[in-house]
Amino acid sequence: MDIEIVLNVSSAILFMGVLGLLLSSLLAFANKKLWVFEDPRIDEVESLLPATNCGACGSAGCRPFAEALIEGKVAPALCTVSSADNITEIADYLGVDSGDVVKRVARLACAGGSHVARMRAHYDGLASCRAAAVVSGGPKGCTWGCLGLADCAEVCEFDAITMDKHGLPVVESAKCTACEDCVEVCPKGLFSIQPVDHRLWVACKNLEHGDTAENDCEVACTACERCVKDSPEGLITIDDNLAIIDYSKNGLASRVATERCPTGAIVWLDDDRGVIKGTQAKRIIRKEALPI
Amino acid sequence: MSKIGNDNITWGTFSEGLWRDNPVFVMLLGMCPVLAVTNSAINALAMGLATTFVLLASGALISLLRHSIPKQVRIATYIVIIATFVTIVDYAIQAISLDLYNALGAFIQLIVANCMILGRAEAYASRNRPLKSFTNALGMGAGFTIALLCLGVVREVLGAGSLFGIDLFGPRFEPWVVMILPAGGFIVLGAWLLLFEWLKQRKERLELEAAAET
Amino acid sequence: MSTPETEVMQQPATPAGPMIRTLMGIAMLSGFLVVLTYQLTKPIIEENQRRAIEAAVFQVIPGAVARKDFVVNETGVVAVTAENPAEGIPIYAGYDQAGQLKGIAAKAAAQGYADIIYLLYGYEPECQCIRGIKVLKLAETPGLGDKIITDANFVANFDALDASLNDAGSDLANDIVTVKHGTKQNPWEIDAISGATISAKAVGKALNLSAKALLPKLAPQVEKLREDPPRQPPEQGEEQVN
Amino acid sequence: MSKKPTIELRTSPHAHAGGDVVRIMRNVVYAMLPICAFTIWQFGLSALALLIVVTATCMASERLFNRLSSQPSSLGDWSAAITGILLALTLPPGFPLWMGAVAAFAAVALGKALFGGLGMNAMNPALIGRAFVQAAFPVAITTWTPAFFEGRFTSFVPTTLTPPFLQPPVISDWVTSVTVDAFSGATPLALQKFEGVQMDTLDMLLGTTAGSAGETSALLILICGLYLAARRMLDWRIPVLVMLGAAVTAGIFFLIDPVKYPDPLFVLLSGGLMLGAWFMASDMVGSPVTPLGVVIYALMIGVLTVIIRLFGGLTEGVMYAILLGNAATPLIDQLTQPRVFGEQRAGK
Amino acid sequence: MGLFDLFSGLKTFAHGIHPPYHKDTADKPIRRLPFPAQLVLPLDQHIGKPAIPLVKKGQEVVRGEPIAKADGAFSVPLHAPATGRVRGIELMPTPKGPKSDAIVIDVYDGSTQEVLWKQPREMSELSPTEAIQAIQDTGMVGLGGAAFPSHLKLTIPEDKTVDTLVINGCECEPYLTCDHRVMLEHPQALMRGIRYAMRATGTSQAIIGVEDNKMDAVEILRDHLPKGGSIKVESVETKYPQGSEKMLIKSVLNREVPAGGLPADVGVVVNNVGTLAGLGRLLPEGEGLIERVITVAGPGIVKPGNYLVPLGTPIRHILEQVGYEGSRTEFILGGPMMGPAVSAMDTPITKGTSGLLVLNEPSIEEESHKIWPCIRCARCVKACPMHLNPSILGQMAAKRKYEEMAEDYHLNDCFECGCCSYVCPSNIPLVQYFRIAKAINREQAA
Amino acid sequence: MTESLSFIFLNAVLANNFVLALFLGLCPFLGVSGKLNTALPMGLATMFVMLVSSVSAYLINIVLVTFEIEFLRLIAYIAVIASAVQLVEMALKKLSPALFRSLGIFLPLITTNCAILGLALFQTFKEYNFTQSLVYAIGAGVGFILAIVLMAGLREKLELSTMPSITQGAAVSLMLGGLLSLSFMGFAGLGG
Ligand SMILES: Cc1cc2nc3c(=O)[nH]c(=O)nc-3n(C[C@H](O)[C@H](O)[C@H](O)COP(=O)(O)O)c2cc1C
Ligand SMILES: Cc1cc2nc3c(=O)[nH]c(=O)nc-3n(C[C@H](O)[C@H](O)[C@H](O)COP(=O)(O)O)c2cc1C
Ligand SMILES: Cc1cc2nc3c(=O)[nH]c(=O)nc-3n(C[C@H](O)[C@H](O)[C@H](O)COP(=O)(O)O)c2cc1C
Ligand SMILES: Cc1cc2nc3c(=O)[nH]c(=O)nc-3n(C[C@H](O)[C@H](O)[C@H](O)CO)c2cc1C
Ligand code: SF4
Ligand code: SF4
Ligand code: SF4
Ligand code: SF4
Ligand code: FES
Repeated sequence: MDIEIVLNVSSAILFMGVLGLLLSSLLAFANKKLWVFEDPRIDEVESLLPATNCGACGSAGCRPFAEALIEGKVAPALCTVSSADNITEIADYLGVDSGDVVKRVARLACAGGSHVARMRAHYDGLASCRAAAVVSGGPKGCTWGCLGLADCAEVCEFDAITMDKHGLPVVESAKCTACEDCVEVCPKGLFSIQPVDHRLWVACKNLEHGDTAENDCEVACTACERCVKDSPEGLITIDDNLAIIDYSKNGLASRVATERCPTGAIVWLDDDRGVIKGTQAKRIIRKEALPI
Repeated sequence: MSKIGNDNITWGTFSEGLWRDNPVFVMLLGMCPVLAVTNSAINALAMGLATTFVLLASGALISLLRHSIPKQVRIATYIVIIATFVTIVDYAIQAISLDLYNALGAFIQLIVANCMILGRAEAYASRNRPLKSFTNALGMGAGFTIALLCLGVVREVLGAGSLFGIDLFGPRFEPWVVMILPAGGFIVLGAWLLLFEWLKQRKERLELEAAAET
Repeated sequence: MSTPETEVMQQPATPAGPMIRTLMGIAMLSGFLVVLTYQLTKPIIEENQRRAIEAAVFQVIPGAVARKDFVVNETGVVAVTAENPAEGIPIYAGYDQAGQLKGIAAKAAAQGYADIIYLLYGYEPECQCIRGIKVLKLAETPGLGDKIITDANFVANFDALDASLNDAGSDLANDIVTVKHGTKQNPWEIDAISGATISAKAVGKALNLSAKALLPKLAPQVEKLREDPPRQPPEQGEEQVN
Repeated sequence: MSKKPTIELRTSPHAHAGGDVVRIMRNVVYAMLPICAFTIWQFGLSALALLIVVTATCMASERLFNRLSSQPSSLGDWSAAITGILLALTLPPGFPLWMGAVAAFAAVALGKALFGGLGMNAMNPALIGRAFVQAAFPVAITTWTPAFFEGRFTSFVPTTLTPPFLQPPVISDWVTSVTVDAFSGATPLALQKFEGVQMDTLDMLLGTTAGSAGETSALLILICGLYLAARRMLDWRIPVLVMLGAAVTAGIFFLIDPVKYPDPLFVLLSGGLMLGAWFMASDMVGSPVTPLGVVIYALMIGVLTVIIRLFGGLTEGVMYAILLGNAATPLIDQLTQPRVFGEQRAGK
Repeated sequence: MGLFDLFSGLKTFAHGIHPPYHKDTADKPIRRLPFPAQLVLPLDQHIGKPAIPLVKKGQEVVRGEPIAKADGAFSVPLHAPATGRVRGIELMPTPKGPKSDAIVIDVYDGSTQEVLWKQPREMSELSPTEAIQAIQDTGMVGLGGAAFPSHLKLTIPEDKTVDTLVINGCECEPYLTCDHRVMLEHPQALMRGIRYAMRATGTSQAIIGVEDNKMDAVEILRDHLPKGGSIKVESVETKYPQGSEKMLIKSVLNREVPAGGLPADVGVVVNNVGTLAGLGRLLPEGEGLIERVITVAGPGIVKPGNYLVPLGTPIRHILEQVGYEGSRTEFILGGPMMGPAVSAMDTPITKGTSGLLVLNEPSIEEESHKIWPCIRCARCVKACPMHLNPSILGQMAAKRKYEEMAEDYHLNDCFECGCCSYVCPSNIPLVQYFRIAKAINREQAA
Repeated sequence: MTESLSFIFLNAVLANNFVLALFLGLCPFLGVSGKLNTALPMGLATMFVMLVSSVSAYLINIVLVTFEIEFLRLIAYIAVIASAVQLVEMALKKLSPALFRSLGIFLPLITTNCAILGLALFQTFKEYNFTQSLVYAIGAGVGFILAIVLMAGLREKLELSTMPSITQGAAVSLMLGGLLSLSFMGFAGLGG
């Protein structure tokens, strides 16, 4: 064999060997001196989380939540965005209990669409509930009611809210992750997060009573107290001219309470049949908006 | 997680890189050669093949050695392995055609630094059996090559009026020089991405409408 | 689904030994692979390169079919061989079938529009003129700057570009200059390309610089190049032209 | 009170200074009309055709993108028209119409629609369009025709009507045939840079030189710009500081070597500096909003223009300088946030 | 002293705007209007805790009698503005928006409506604490608009020293002239009030700042200045928002109230001329604040003028008296720059209301309502008296980046003067955005 | 051809900007230019690594040339640079976890960034001496910082605009890169 080639080959291998030795010793040395421990499971758990960083879990984002999970401080089910499968997967990975997975959704305490609730003025400005609310409380006759300018629908990152044809937000339960964004944005505080089994529901926040309330909105709670009388003691009370349901007694709730409500402000939410009003509730056939 | 532990080689193992995780269009990896050498279709093809070779060879080797490489030196090791194959390709191309070699410039050597290759080594080859990572690398390489061709073809046709060096429009055609320039590279890739995004959104919209109808 | 190996992760567990062993092993393996490739491809690449140079030299020296390498330095013109590398300005002498010196090829470079343009040009002692140029490397705008290669009118400038020396033989009689397209009047002027004046000027500048540096030294020594033409002109035919 | 009025609810303030975007934009168009008229008088049919084609393509593209993004038409805000007119004014008068259309499309697509339309764009759309064709068709965009050539109102410059996608014909012969004095086909800047010849100041003021359609008469541009500044449609600081930056930089080099470098007045009057300073650097969309930022931005454009002109490969630098200024605007804005009232001054 | 002062010679601040002033009612003397049939007195007419009602449904009250007491220090009492019978405490619309609790009084038709309830006292005999208590008892709040309880403002925190009382007679809002009239018609009451306030705050000098479009008021005030020069009158440039206390302090004293700080931080207390004129009149009499002067103006008003009205008068009543026209009308409480629009004609005049402005169709139509994207014209930046960057703030608000707005761009220093919206050629409702942003940030912090 | 230091510097910063004209280092350019306060540290880190790699490459090249094993250049360069960067990375993780966190996964990206290797290779091809190499590295670094910071500024601005849905994301970054690159073409030939 050619001597030059042999020389070349050997010097190459030698050089690389020396280089490899040098570098690896350097790294090994650095490894000893500079190593910082980080639990690799954090990455793994984080990759199982939805990466929406929505904060619904109460942590500052998905990674902090992952860290808290590893430390065992929180239960996986607190992430309301993940699907049940995902949560089980995380729980399995960590070998912990997934926690309580009760579906909770956002619910709206107003039924005053444009066809039943009167406007007292014509609002002309930024199309946003927040914006309208700072102008004299907004154009709506009922100053507690939904302004219908869709701030909630806009902030919902999960597209769970759409506006119906009367300008009322409708929550699609399946998509709602209970992230509370809509709760925070609504200037009238109409949304709250409720477990799905809270089926008896007062869809009104109007603090006026009787005709004054009904004048502004045909489906307002008039504080007539029929629901209170028809339901078990203490389940429903009237406070500030509004029916209030004590959900600690949710087990006692039934459709009966809604039956005699004259305006249909109190309703029963059924999984299959949707919103069910009482039989004596005023029929609303109007489709178009009320004039100002 | 689940896809890592799984040992089955499926169509998905291969096709992942072609479309769903296309290294260029979806993951935006290895951008430098993508933009730098795609001013003609032939360069794009050569670069694509060269990269694919390196991807395959290094992927296979790393996958073979995956259990014996300590964590702390893995990057260094991977890089040395990759660099070896790149050097081999480099000399091979020089031997095949000096002109091609000159056209591709330093970018053959820069395959070493192509983020995609190291990324794949890290994410796939080091965690999967050789055959599986080989299959995946083949898909990735093919995806990469196709993406390069997408760019190369557009840029060459508009920028030089030719395709694979064959004149398309006759001598009076006015080439759009910008397409061959760096700016053109960015813009053409941007345009491809726009096109894909548009198609994707249109598909989603149609699906939504179809769902609404039923 | 693997259970996390918590204990393993608590400490930097890998001892230095395996690290060093692996990296060294891989490094040596790489070295071996590379050197192998290098040795295998080396003759082919060298042959490629020789052909490329030759093609370029023969292109700029019309009629040449053989070449010989020299350098020009303080001591004059020195032939270069593998055994005898010499320092200086490298030139290639081109000879025809009959071993007659047809011309000399030399390198030139100047900053163009985007980057430095590298040229090889052929000088013919008989007419004291430049008979051809070949661009070795350029990064000019495709379709524009590369007209210095493709534009027939521009290339025609170098059919016989005057590069004669002054009477004292110490400098060019007239500087080679690039003039605006359509205004060439003298044989030492280069007619620029409209739209790529900068690239064209760079060519002129490169030629001028190189010729000024080289020709005064070379002219007295031309005879020396004729002395020993290469013995067997290499076979012809498969010239590669870009 | 007979009938209860409808109460209007509006947020404060309930007063407005009056004047809106449309009015500003419309006035910019008015201000450019004299320049357009002048260029048509100078270069004839070709300039007219170029103006029409480029502006129309800009507006058509704008409409197209409105459609694609299902937005209402935004032609009403006139900004597409401004983009079109300004773009046409920066092109050589004999520029092939099809290339003009490409430029216009690029201007609207790359410069504006991509980012969401009016006000959202990062860089000056007209200049994006021009930079695009400058890079795409570098020869055509540096092919100049003489001003006031004979027969300009009856026939086109031969390059104007080049069929789409084809190369424009070489017009050096045509140029010699229509000019009495020897027109060298070069702009004042090119003459200065490549031949070392300096053009007469008066010619440049009045516009009897070659150049882009709208850049030749510095005086007219100045007047039209001043009109806008007087009506507060543009911030006079920008053009003034751009010119100041350019003049000072040029002055320094002129003092160093008056033979090699042109004098500041020449720098101010030649090329697109006037048009750029008054109509393009002043585009508020791409310029900073902070008072200090405006100063930095404008000076930077002036200085860069001269640097590129004197040391770069190109003869003209205004376009690139403005684009770079636009690109730096977000940074400048961030770094020059004004001191808020009541915020403690450093050291106090 | 700023560069600007050197040129104009007039005291002023940087930035700001010059809207048309429309001060057509400046020569209309203060008049009374007939009493309405019903008065609506919200319990939270001031900043702070709502007052606590002292009356029951059906109870009879006489003019001037206290009907609600202050709920602690951060609150003020309420007095009956007319003799009549309490109809009840009901939810009534307020200028703020949501309905809130208000005492509703049916006014007796036949009553002479004399003030029947007063406790005259000798002011010079009171100790400072007693003086402050006396001020709280009047129910006085800032009449300049903010309705901040005056006794609190005149109580100087222990860690601060205040050397100057600035009296705000700028009335920089277009249309409004009530302060102007008070200065013209009640200079003695004003001077008296100033002296009380100086005594309460322990300041040795007082400066009345008046915009130079009210030189007649400057003359009259100068005529009434006490000897010794402890009180001065300064004319300042007519420019909006000269009347904002931060701007006024800058103009007359060249002091800058620190961001997020109060005038007391630079040794100043600012009071509106109406407030001090009111105190000057009420304190020695021992009466409560039961009525105020408001300017009723605007293109939709038939008989514009300055009117003295009992608190609680529904705007419907005032409008019926002065006459208004238009089928689409905008009712604004206060000036056009900062005053809120109201959505119900039952809304009452409260302590903080300085004017009632009616804009009708033509003035509404004048504005084009289309909102364009921000074209970064920087007019807002040049207008903002707080030297903020409304341009970027507006863009961030549209993207709901509220926290960043506060953190990086001083959102909280915006006092909602409206200069930015006024000049914006794109019609961007900047102030409205900023109000929302601040509200949401406040909620998030809470 | 010997080039003056100022020419080398300006050329690397402007005319032949690594990112916008030479297409090097695009991955971090596109990936980390979303926010100014990460783009700048990234730029600085890259510049630092460029210096490290320039010096290491210069030294290792001397060895390669002495032993006439230039064919090992690529492997040697990349191995040395990678190790040097990994060292820096470890040090950073130890010394400033905050900075390390903000750069996240991009630190390893720098290691194998084409710009770093490209710099080492180009300085060798151009046969720069030690000072020239250093200046070249600084120029390339400054050019990279310039490009990424400009880009970040623009992207932050775009964040506030109402872009059509299809242009959100990577496409618009690329287009912006294209526009920046168009703007930088004005510098072509600077100094020539
Ligand atoms: C994108 C672009 C690329 C260019 N490329 C070159 C080039 O490669 N060579 C050149 O000489 N000039 C180039 N130029 C410069 C212009 O074409 C320059 O104006 C021209 O060289 C001046 O020569 P002229 O007077 O013959 O038109 C380029 C310009 C642009 C905008
Ligand atoms: C933008 C703005 C404008 C104001 N204009 C006036 C004004 O013209 N006159 C006035 O008395 N107060 C005005 N104020 C209120 C003053 O800042 C300050 O609160 C008032 O003068 C204090 O006096 P008071 O407590 O007696 O009302 C304005 C406030 C702001 C924020
Ligand atoms: C701020 C303010 C200050 C007043 N100062 C005085 C005053 O100094 N002297 C006075 O007689 N009435 C004062 N008044 C009360 C009315 O001006 C008085 O009731 C009015 O002049 C009624 O006019 P008449 O007496 O003709 O009915 C003041 C009212 C207000 C709101
Ligand atoms: C003073 C002024 C200058 C303008 N200059 C330009 C310009 O140079 N290019 C352009 O496309 N639009 C210009 N416009 C119009 C408008 O701002 C432009 O279309 C926006 O950049 C589009 O968002 C200008 C507008 C004004 C008021
Ligand atoms: S629920 Fe609240 S946020 Fe949603 S539309 Fe109604 S008022 Fe607006
Ligand atoms: S915003 Fe409201 S509706 Fe949407 S997911 Fe969150 S809680 Fe549910
Ligand atoms: S409203 Fe706020 S941001 Fe606007 S000008 Fe006034 S202080 Fe500035
Ligand atoms: S005034 Fe309006 S358009 Fe102008 S910068 Fe301010 S917000 Fe933007
Ligand atoms: S390929 Fe160049 S940095 Fe990723």
